[in-house]
Amino acid sequence: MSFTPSLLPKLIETVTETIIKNAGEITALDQAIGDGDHVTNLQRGLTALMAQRSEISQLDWPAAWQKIGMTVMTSVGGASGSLYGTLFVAMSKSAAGKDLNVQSVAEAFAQAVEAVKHRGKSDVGEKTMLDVLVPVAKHLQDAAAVSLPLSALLEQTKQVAITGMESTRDMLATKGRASFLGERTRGHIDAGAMSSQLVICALVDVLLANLTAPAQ
Amino acid sequence: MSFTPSLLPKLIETVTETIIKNAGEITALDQAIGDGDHVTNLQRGLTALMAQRSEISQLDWPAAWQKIGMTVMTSVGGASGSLYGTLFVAMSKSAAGKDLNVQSVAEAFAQAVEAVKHRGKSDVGEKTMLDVLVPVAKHLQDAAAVSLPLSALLEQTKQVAITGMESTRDMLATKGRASFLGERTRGHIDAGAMSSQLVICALVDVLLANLTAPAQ
Amino acid sequence: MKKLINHVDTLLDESLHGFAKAHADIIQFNSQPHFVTRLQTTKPSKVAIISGGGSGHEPLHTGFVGFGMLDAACPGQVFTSPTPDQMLAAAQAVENGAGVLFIVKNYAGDVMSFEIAAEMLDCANATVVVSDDVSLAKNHSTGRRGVAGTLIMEKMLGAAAENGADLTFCKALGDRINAATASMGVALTSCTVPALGKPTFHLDDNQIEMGVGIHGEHGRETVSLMPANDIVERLLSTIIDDLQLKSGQQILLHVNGFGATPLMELYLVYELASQYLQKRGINIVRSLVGNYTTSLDMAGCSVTLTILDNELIRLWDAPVHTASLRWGC
Amino acid sequence: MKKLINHVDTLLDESLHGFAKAHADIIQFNSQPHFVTRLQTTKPSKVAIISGGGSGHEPLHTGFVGFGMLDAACPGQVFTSPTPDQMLAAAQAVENGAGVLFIVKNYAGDVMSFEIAAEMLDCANATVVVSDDVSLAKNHSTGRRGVAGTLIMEKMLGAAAENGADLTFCKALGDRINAATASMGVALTSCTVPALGKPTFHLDDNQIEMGVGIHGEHGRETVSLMPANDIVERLLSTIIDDLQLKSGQQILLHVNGFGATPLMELYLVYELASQYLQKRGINIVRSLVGNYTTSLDMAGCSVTLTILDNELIRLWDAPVHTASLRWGC
Ligand SMILES: Nc1ncnc2c1ncn2[C@@H]1O[C@H](COP(=O)(O)OP(=O)(O)O)[C@@H](O)[C@H]1O
Ligand SMILES: Nc1ncnc2c1ncn2[C@@H]1O[C@H](COP(=O)(O)OP(=O)(O)O)[C@@H](O)[C@H]1O
Ligand SMILES: [Mg+2]
Ligand SMILES: [Mg+2]
Ligand SMILES: [Mg+2]
Ligand SMILES: [Mg+2]
Repeated sequence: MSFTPSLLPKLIETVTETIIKNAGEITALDQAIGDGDHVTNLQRGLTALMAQRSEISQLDWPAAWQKIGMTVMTSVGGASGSLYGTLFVAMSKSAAGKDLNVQSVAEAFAQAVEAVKHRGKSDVGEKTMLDVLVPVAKHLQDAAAVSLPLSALLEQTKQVAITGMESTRDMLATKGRASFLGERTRGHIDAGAMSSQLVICALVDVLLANLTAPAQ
Repeated sequence: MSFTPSLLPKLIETVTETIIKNAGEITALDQAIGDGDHVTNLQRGLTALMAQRSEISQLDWPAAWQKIGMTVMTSVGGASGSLYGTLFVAMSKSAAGKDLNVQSVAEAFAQAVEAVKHRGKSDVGEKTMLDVLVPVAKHLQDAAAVSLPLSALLEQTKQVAITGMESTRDMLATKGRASFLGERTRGHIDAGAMSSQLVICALVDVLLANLTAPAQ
Repeated sequence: MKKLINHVDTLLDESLHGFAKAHADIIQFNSQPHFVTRLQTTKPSKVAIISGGGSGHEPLHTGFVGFGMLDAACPGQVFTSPTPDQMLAAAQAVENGAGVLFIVKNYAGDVMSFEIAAEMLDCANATVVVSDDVSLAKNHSTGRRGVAGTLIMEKMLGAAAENGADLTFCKALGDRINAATASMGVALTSCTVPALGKPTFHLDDNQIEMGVGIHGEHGRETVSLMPANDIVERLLSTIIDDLQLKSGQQILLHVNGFGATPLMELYLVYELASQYLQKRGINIVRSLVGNYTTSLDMAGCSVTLTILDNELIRLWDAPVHTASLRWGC
Repeated sequence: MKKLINHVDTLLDESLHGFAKAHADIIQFNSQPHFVTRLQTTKPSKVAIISGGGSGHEPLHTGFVGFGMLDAACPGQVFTSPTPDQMLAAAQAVENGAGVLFIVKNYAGDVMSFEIAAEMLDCANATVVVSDDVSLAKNHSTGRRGVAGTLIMEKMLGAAAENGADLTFCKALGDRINAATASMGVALTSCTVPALGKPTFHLDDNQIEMGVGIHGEHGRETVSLMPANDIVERLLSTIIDDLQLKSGQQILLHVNGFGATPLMELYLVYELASQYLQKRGINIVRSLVGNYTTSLDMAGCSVTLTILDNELIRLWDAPVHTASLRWGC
C-alpha cells in the first residue's frame, strides 16, 4: 500500500494530541533552559493546521508540504517556527515533480534537514531539534538504501528519534536560546528535540497503524 | 524640687529607647491601617534631637520647646511631624514669659493640644493621637486645679494616656490615612495614639524617677 | 526585600543625586533641604508652581519639573510628606514676584506641611488641593485622596502659568480642574517600603484590592481576581457616576500604572476603557498611558478621567519639557 | 498569576488595539498580520527602518515607531519572534524607493524570521543585527544577544535615515553603533509569561541573577544579593573591559529597567554608575534612564554604554516623536 494525503487529517490530529499530552513536560524543558514558549508556539501552528486539515488533504504531497510549511512559518513564531516551516517547505521543493517512494521521500527529508541546518546555522551536537532530525534522516536514507521493509523502517525510526532526543540531555547547548546558559544547560533535554521526537513518533504511529490496517 | 531643662538629654534618650523597643508593634499598627512609616518618621526626629540634646539642655524651657518643635517639624515628615512639631512650638509660645509651675505648664500643654486640633482639623474620637493628648491635657488641668501632689498627678497621667490609646481600638478612623479604610480600621489601635502614649509614659517615668531621687 | 540599593538610609539621596545628574539640562537639585527646581529662573510675571509629597511615586513630582509644568518639587522620604522647610526654601528659591501656587495631594501630612510653609512664606501664595480619588465618598471625613489626577493638574496649571495667568486665575483654574477630574485604582499586589523590608499587606493569588490609593495600603475592599473587563467596568462606572458624565462629553483618559505593571497590560486596560466609554458616547480626545504616579513596586493601575473643554485641551497640548513628560519642544 | 487581562489568547490583540488608539496621532496598527507603522508615508528618499521581535519588551519596539525612529515594528507573541510574513508585509507597506533596513535583536528566532522575510522581499534591503549583551563572551557560539542597546540603535539609525542617509550608509552606521555599544543586566526576580501563569524561574529572597537577557530566563549565574554599588561595579567593569573604554572617552549611559523596577532605584543605579565612570575619567555626555526594554514584570535593570563621537551625538539629539521617546518636536 502507499500513503496518500488523505492521511493528513489523522496525522495532524495525532500530532496535536501528543503535543497537548506532553505540554507540561516540554514547557518545563523550555523553561529550564529556554523561555518556556515552545508548546504555545507549536499549538498556534497546530491550531492553524487543524483548521486547514481537510483542505490540505485534497492536495498532493508536495503541495501539502508547502502549505503546511507556510502555515507553520506564519503562525508558530520563535526559532522553531522558522525551522519547522523551513523543513516542510524544503521537503516540498525537493519532492516536487518526483515519483514518491521510500527512497525519494527519504532523500527529500534529508535535503529538508540540510535546509534546517542552513537556516539555523547549526548542526547535530548543538543540543537542538537537529539532534533528532539528522539521525532520523540518516536512518531513513540508510534503510531505504538496503530496502528495509517499511514496518521495520518505521519502528526503528521511533527508536532513532528517541535516542537522538536523549542524546541532547548531556550536551552543552551552543545554538538557540539555551546557548546563553552555558554549562547550566547540561542535564536538560532540549525542548525542540523533544517536540520533534514526539512529532516523528506520532506520525510513525499513524503510518504504522495504517500499514497494518486493511487498505482503505 | 522643680524640673530643669538639664533633664532633657535623659528625656530624649528615654523616649528614643521606648520607641525603638516598641518599633515593631507601632509599625504593625501603621501597616495595618496606615502606610507603615510612623516609626521611621519618629526615629528621624529622635535622631535629630539626640544630636542636639546637650545643646538644647542649655536653653530655658520655652526656648527648648521651640527648638524641639522646629527640629521635629523639619525632620519627621508625615502627618505626625507637623502635629508633634506644632505641639512643641505651641507649648513654647504659650509658656513664653510665664512663671512655670504645674498650673501654667498644664495650661500651656492644653493650648498646645488645641493647636494640634486646629492643625489637624480634628478632635478626640477620630482615632488619632488626639485620643491620648486631649484626655491627658484635661487630666493635667484638673489635677493642677485641685493641686494634686505631683507624683500622683504623674502616675495618673500614664493611666490616662493608656486608656486614651486603648479607646482608639474600636473607633472608626475619620482623620489621617486610616480614614481611607473605613470600617476596616476597627479593631486596630491607632499608631499615633500608641506613640504619644509611649512618649508621655516615658517622659513621666523620667520625671517620677527624678522626683524621688535625691535632688541633683 | 530585594531592591537595587546600598542602604535604606542613603536610598533617597543617592536616587535624587542620580536624577539630578541624568537631567542636568533641565533641573537642579538642592540637598539641604531637599528640593528640585528648574535650571532657568522663573520669569517675573510668572506664577511659580510648586508641588511635592512623599517619594516613591516617581516620576511624580520631580519628573515634572521643567518648562510648562512645575517650577519646583519637594520630595519627602518614601511615602512620607515632606517637611515645611522644604516648601518654604523651594518657594523662596523660585518665586519671582507673581506669587506661588502650591499643588498638594490631599493627605493630612502633605496638607499640614504645605499649610505651615504657606503661613511662614511672605509672598502671595495660594494652594490647590488635589482630591480625585472617587473610591472614597464625596463627603469623606478628610476629603478624598489626591492620586493620579495630580499629573493632569500639574500639566495644566503649569501651562497656564507659563502663559502668564495670574495667581487668582491659577487657583480658580486648579479648583476647576480638580472638580473635573476623577480617578480610581486597583492593586494586584502591595508594595515593599524599603525601610520596612516586607510588603505592606498580603493578597492571595486570587485576590485583588479595589479602590486603593498610592501608598501600597489596603483599599476599600479585597475582592476576587476578575477579568480586566470587569475591573475596568468597576473603575469606570464609579468615575462616570461621580463626574455625572454624559454622552457627547469630551474627556482625557489617563491609564496610570503603579510601578510594576507592564505597559502591555496598561494598553489593554486603555483599550477596554475606550470601548466602555465609546459605548456610552463619551469622546476620548486626549490620552496618557504609562507608569506616572506610582507606588514603588506595586502592581495594578488607576484610571483617571478629566472632562475637557477647549481651554483645558489647549493647556494639555501646550509645550512641556520635563524629565518624564515632554512634547511640543 | 495576577495580570490585568481578560484571557491570555486575547491579551496581545487587545493591548495592541489600545496602543493604536492611545497613539492614533502617530501610528497605525495593521492586524492581519500584526505590524505598526507611522501615519505618514515614508518619504521616497528615505530608507525605511523596520524592527520587531517578541512582545513583552514594551515600549520596545512599537513605542519607537514615529518620526526620527522606526517606520514600522512587527510585534510577535509574548517573547516569541514574529513570523516572516509580518516583516514582509510591513516592508511592503512602508518601503518607498530607498530600500529597507531591518534592525534585528540577535536571537535565533528573530534572525531567521527576518532572514526569510528579506529573502522574500523584492526591494533593496539590509539587516543590522544588535548584539550588545556582554554577559556573553565575544565569541559566543551564536553571537551575543541583543538587549537594551537596541533602543540606541533604533534612535540613531532612525535619525540618520530621516536625514537622508542611504541604505549602504545606514547599514555601515548600524554595524558601527553595534560595535560601540555594550550592555549587561541583573535580575532580582524572573517574570511571569502570561501563557504559562507562573514565574519562569525562582530566586530566593537573598539571590539575584547576574548576566540576564530580556526574556525572564536564567542568566550566567545566580549570586547572593549584594549592595547596588557592587552590582554596578560588576556590570560596568565587564562593559568597560569589553569596550576597552579609556579615560577621556565620551559615552551615552542608559540605565534600563526590566519593567517592575521603580524609577527611584534606576536613578540610584544611574548615580552609582556615574560615580564609577567619573572615577575612571569617562565622560557621560548623554543619558537615558527608565523602563524601555522590559521583560514583562521582571525586577532588575541593565546598564548600556555607547561610545559617542560627534556624529552619534548629533543622531541621538535629533528630533524624535514616538509614543515612548520624544524630544525636539
Ligand atoms: N539555530 C538553531 N538550529 C536548530 N534548532 C534550533 C536553533 N535555535 C533553536 N532551535 C530549536 O528551537 C527550539 C526552541 O523553539 P521555541 O521555544 O519555539 O523558540 P524560541 O527559542 O525562539 O523561544 C529549541 O529547543 C531548539 O531545538
Ligand atoms: N488630622 C489628624 N489629626 C490628628 N492626628 C492625626 C491626623 N492625621 C494623622 N494623625 C496621626 O498621625 C499618625 C500617623 O503618623 P505618620 O504615620 O507619621 O504620618 P502619615 O500618616 O502621614 O504616614 C496617625 O496614627 C494619627 O495618630
Ligand atoms: Mg522558547
Ligand atoms: Mg504613616
Ligand atoms: Mg506616611
Ligand atoms: Mg521564544
